[in-house]
Amino acid sequence: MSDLTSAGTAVGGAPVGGDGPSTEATTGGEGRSASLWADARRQLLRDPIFVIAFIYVLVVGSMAAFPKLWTSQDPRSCNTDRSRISPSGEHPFGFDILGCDYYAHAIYGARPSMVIAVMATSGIVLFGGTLGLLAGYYGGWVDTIISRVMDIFFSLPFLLGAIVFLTVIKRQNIWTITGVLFLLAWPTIARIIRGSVISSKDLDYVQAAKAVGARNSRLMFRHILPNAIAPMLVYATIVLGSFVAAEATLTFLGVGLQPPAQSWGIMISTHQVYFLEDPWLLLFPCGLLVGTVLSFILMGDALRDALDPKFR
Amino acid sequence: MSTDVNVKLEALAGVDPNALPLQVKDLHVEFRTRNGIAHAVNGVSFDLRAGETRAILGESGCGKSVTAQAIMGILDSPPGFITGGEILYRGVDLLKLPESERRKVRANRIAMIFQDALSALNPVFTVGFQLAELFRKHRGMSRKDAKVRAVELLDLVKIPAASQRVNDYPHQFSGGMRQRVMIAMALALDPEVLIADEPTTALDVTVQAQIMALLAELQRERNMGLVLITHDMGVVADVADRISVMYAGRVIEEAGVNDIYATPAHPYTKGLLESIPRLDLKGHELSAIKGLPPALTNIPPGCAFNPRCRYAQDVCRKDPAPPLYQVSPNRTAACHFWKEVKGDE
Amino acid sequence: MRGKFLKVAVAATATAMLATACGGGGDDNESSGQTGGTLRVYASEPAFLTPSGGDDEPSLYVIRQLFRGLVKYNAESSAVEMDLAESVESEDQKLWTIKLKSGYTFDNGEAVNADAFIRSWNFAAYGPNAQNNGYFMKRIVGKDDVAPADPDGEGPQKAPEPATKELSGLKKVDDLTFTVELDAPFSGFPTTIGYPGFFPMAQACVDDIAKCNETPIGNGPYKIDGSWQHNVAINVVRSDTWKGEAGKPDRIEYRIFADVDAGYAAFQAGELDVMYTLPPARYKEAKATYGDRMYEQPGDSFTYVGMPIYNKAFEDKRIRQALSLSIDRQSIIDAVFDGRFTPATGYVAPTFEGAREGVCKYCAKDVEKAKQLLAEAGGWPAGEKLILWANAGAGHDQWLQAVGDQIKEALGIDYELKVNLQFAEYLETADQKKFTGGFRLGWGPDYPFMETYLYPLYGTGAGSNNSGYTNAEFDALMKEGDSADSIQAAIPSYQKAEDILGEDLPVIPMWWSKVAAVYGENVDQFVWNSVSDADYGATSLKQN
Amino acid sequence: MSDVVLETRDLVKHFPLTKGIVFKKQYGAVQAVDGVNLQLRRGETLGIVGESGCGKSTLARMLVGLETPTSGDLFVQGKNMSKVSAEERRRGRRNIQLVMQDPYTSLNPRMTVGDIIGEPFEVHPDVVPKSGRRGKVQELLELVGLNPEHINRYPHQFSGGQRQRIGIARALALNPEIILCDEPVSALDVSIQAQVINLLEKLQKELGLSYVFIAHDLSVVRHIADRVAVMYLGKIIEIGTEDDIYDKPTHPYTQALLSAVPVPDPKLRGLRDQIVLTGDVPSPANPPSGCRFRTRCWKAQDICAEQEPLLQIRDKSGHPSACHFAEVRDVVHAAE
Amino acid sequence: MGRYVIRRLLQFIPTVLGTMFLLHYMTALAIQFSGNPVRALFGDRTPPPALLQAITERLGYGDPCLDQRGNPCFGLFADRLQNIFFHFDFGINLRQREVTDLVADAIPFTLKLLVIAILFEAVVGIAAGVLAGLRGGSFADYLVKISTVFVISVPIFVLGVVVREFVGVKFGNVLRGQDWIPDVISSGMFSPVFKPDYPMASLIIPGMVLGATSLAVTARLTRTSIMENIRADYVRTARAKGLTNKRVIGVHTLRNSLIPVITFLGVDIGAAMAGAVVTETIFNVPGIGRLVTMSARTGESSVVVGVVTMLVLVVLVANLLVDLLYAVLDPRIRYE
Repeated sequence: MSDLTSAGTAVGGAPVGGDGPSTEATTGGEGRSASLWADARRQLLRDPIFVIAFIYVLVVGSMAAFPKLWTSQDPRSCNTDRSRISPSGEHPFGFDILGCDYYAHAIYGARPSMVIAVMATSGIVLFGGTLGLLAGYYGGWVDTIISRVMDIFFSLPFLLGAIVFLTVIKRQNIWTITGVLFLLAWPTIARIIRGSVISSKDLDYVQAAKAVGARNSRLMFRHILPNAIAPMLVYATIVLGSFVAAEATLTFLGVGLQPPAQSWGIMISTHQVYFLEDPWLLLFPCGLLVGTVLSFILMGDALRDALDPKFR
Repeated sequence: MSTDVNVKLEALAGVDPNALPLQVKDLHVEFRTRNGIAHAVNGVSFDLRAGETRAILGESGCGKSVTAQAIMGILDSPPGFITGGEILYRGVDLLKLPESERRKVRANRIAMIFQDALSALNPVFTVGFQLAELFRKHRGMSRKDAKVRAVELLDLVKIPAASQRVNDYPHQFSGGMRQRVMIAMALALDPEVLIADEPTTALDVTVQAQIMALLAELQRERNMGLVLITHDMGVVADVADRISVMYAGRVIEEAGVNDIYATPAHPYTKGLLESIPRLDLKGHELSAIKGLPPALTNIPPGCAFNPRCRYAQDVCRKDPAPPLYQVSPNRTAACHFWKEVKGDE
Repeated sequence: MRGKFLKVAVAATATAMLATACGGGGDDNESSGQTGGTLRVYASEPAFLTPSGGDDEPSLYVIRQLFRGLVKYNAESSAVEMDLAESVESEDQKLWTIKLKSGYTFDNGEAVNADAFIRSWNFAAYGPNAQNNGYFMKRIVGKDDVAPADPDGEGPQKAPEPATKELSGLKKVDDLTFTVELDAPFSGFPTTIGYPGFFPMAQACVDDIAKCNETPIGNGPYKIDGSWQHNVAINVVRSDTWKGEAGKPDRIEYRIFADVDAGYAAFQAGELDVMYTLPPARYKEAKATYGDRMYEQPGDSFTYVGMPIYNKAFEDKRIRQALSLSIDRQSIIDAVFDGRFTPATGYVAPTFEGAREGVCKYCAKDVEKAKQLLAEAGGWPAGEKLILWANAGAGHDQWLQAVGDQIKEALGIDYELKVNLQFAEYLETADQKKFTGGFRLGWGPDYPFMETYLYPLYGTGAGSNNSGYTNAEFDALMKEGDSADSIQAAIPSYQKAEDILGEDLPVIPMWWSKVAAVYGENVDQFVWNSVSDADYGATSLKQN
Repeated sequence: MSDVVLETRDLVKHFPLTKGIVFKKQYGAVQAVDGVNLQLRRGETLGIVGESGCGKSTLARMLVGLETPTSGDLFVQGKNMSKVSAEERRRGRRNIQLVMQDPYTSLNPRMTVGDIIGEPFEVHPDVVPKSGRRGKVQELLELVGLNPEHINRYPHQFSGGQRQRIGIARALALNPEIILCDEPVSALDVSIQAQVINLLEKLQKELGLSYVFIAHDLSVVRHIADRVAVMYLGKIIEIGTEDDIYDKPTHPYTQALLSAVPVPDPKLRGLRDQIVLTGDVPSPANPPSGCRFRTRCWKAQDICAEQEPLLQIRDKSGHPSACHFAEVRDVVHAAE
Repeated sequence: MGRYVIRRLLQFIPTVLGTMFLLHYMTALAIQFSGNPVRALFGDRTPPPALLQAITERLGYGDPCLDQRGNPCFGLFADRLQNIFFHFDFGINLRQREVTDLVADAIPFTLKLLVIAILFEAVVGIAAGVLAGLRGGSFADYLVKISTVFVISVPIFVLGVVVREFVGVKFGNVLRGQDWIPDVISSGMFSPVFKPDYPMASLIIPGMVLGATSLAVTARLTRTSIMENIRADYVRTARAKGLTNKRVIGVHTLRNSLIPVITFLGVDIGAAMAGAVVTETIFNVPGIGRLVTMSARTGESSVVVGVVTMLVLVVLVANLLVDLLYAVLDPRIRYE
């Protein structure tokens, strides 16, 4: 099918240039140079779904980083006399059962959810990525050992493993939850990276660099990793979303964050029982949570489409 | 087998047994992609007689495979769309047939061989299954009978121990054997026209020779029309009767095989012939064609070849593209200066 | 069960059966409801179905229908009434003589005689048997010989082999008479023996306790149908061997739920006839929907905020009084619990004989007085935070947070919650007296007798005295009550002791539970025993 | 200083085949390259031809150091690469550079052309000082006929032929004496192929390079090579000058191979001496005894199975050929 | 193939032992750092030390190493392994029931739930994915894409509670008010919680909730897979063979596209078991998930370790079967 695919290439590829020394190249009218990343960025910025999702994530991120930007209320100023008052103009989300301003609670609740997700994701990306790279690149007994350790953590179903660890740790705070999410999720990243390293370490351009005399570190970090990183990036984006949801689920199961900490998970699991009487108590935090997870997944999807050469 | 043919002929309304097995008239295909419309085929015409071998020669991206897919009706659509022209099988315009009728033409009357047999064969079914499927679905045979026919076919294409190999999966065959399986599959229903899309490009020369010999033998036996799509000037010289040379979606020269090689009438054809190294001639200077073929989204006005052409004049750079000039009774070339090209040795 | 990990509830039997102890069936008694039908009730997974093992609420609900004991409690007044016992008497409140009624048998035909009780109590007390209700045998002479303590007392190590298998304080007199010797006088003894831990067990049951746990051999009005379907259901049917007044329904099905919300959903879908408890957040809704079919009554389980008197900051009682005065209990109850509790103003459940209103003078919100007392005590150390402790994962954090908020508003003392300890560790912290601030704990009565709320919690060195409170006057008054001639005679001494607590505030009383049960349209008469909660055997279904 | 810049002696590469679950046992080997002796002289082009699976790519990988030989020696400018220090080996390797087959996969898509061509300088920092690198890269671009201003572009912005030029520029960066071209034009269209071949020839003239030119396209090899070696199942079965091999082939396999190549001249149709081989190439894990070609050879006798024919000059051959019955037969030119 | 099975089985050993040790160490640490779980049994009242000791001893928490913080308790681990592998004894819970009995009681419910969930996600997920994949860019495609993403992002416990209240209670009560609807539907299938009277029907809705998330993933995976395969050469071949569209899609495309989907479904068994933790709690299904949740809450480490060990075995076996299934489905995978 050489003809069709190369027709596609000719369509997609910009260059129409001279092949001889004399010919001046003209790349379809665009003089600027563009890497794959730049291409991907351009494509992403043209994708309305990605842009909306990205803006949403930025908004949530700013809530987590600078809650004071969003509310001047103190979420800890509570009075049981105001318990479960419906939303009003001044208090757009109303009050929760302890009579705390629910909007402020929601804003301040973004931080633990986001911090857990971001820390755990960076952890698995760094740790899992490194192990995956080592296992994939060196193979042999390095691979065997890392793979077996991966198997061990893999064989624990995620939620079950999290419950076991968190109940036995018995300290439920941001750090332990991050730790547990990290512990159970790193093998996935490691496996993804390992797979793409294995498939890219025999690529021609890696061999070419090797033939020039490049050392292992150079091959790994300059040639293999940058090309193996795309699937990991996509997965990491989606995983950010699922960690936000996981925090809430663990809280529901009673092994997540504990009040008086503030998080969306706590808001949802504390108030889900009131959802028939005062549905807004569930709807606001749930809406924020679902929006965040949704945004991350959609961003991941868009990223995959942008980075996958198949879709170019 | 002859009874099969008769059965088939009755099944399709409007068939004129005396008309040519295949005629393509002014075919246009375009691909509508994110980056614009790619004009893959821009008015291709040719015809094919029974028993004749028609070579379609061109470099990658010139639209030759798209033409083949359009004839078979297996273009990926979207993004590919046939925007004009006719494809006549014995006088019946296939493009006007409903899909259910069109389907009966495929494999039965016009069959196709693909370049990469490994990816063209379904990896999860045995070759026997894939062969027998044709008999079961088109001829209504039982599984058992179909299997018997599958073995016969494998024998026909000279695969050793056919009765055992029929149960093997495609990846268990070598490249040459796989291509034989493809041929067997194409010939299963005894078609009148066979389209071979780069059938030997992926193969080694010795295997290529085997396959081409086999194809030629089978074509002779059955008096089949063969459309051979290739970029290999050597193969063409060996087997073709008539040649259509394509460039940027157009046929730019059409002639009998001897005429083309002896006196090419289009500068592109000429350039191609001069740029290939030859086994039988030592160390002559290769004269390369400068530049690159155009992108199909952005075909230059006038003659598509003009930026690379040493004969090009102003007239070549303006629309319309040069028509196919009648060079001799059986020969056309789409160059304003065909006389100069032909005479220039 | 989320709010309360365990509840050691008071022993109980069906009050409705009191009147005709020897009568047969309920057909002669129109007013007490109709007989027949299948009653489907909400339940949680019990721990054990043997009298010696089951000490949690779900177990007791089942055991009370399968077994019967020496005494039972009046549904209205909580008064002790004889059940299988003919009499329970003592001269000195130390040596008790128990006479049994004759003619009662277990389901397997064994007689319910003095041996059946002695056997059961010995079995529970014997250390290696590891029976939870061994705890209740602690007053009987000889309990240290059957369950000797670890000599070094340091953590879980191999306990020494007991010298004997039998309590020396239990003596059989004749087939239907035996004596119990306590290691100290205790006038409330007769109230304790209605608890299922004191119920009898058949020999066959003791011989194969594991089997008996799955298929209990009871002596009560119901017997098990099939065996215990763990986590799914326990079905009991009317027993033919029971000589007392028969239960109303022909059959009781305990549907086991892990989650009270799921149970409530099932009730709403008409799959349950009785639900003895409600999800806290659904109380209002349930009241609106099932108003006429909702049963409400003051309960007896006590929630308090303990004060670590062993900590310098809490030594001064005026500090404790000031803290207590800053709390508006009703407001918290309304906000967090939908009004499901009764604010506590004393230390003894309001339903108990001898309980009085307003024993605690510092249990109503009075910010001015609180500020004044705090000032008199020298104020709260500047910059220090008040620490409030609760165990994790049990939903206590919410109300404790409200308590903190109110103290902060009233006295300007900022607070910090420590709610990350799991229950086991939390209790160990309590045992080791390592709390650094107010700590939430609860208490349920062991028997319907005032003493159960007093000595165990505030007596010097008593097992559950987590505050480290010690007051000689209080101890003396308790002793006086213990050796009083009768239950009634003991009350004035106990009341005086309670008054001392009301002034000293070793713990800040928060509230008393309030019973809220719902029942279905087909329930004719729903019976609640003031001591031991829902009585399914006495609950009748509408018959057409 | 010897005229021979590259030499192999009995170069062998076997890929072990193992079985066993916990403890691996070797039960055989894929004899990818089995005793190859070659010499490359200064300024010459040595063509290596053979069909897929014959071991020519493995040989190429050994020559540039991507594979370690199982046994045998490799001399680069007289130095035995397996006997020198690692540092010297690295230095020696610089003298052999590689041009790969597929211009679409052999360039890192995430690096600019400048980075790709300049990478050898970073790996061997002593070749060009840091400041001069950019200029040197631009020089190289110009040398291979690309616009030096395109130094910041990415590979996908170039066509196949241009990319192959980039690959050639990278190979030239370290000023090697030897360039190993592994099927450098087989992925290109005919009209582009000629451009690249012309470039290679030009560079050889200008820089005095020696080429090892591996290809399956015999016409291309004839065009460019001075001497040609024919490989079959891991062995060289015939070697000689271009004229020797093409006009006077003596090994039956060479003859069959040459006869299978179609000649772009319809006038010769049916006139050429065509030998169509039957069957497939045997597995290199289990090659036939004696002569490896005997299973497909029309001349095979008993001796072919018993005795391996050595690569040597025989009576009727005139140049080294590994056939007991070596005999000249012109298959390329049409019989008159 | 047989060898592959053996190798995979051998790989099991370190994985299973590693997982078990991990769990063992976690629980040992839990006891070492957070106290004796038996103490919690007695709640607010302090038990006599003798009784506490007796029960502690009985439950196997008496080992002295459980007092030393950080001690991995290898001795205890060895005992545990011995009990598990030689006596099939996973220990007892705080209520002195055998863990094996607990699991035996619970597993039938979980299995039923899993079967329903997997069937649901397979049938509906694949159908939706095929629909979307065949008509990329159509309304159906967008509907599937958006609804699946939405389902994935709603926490399962919110979904479960909402379904229980609105479908089980509210809608169910409407159905139960209609006499003509058979009981098995109105009070069986639409029961808000699991019902022993209708052990299968009342698991349908919980099973669907459990399968919902994976259903979305299945649909997305199928969609991508179909979209990739529909452009494959062999699909084009199938069309060139004049087969009906139904056969081209149903046989030639689907078979290939479903390989990754089936793999996912197999691996998903483990995830679904974990998901059952939430679903079983909400719908009061007396299965494994609820057992683990309850045991974890009461700190019954022996139960948690026992049950999770068994689950891990199940997951590993499922993974092995998936790998083997893969080999069966895709003949290209030849293990050896």
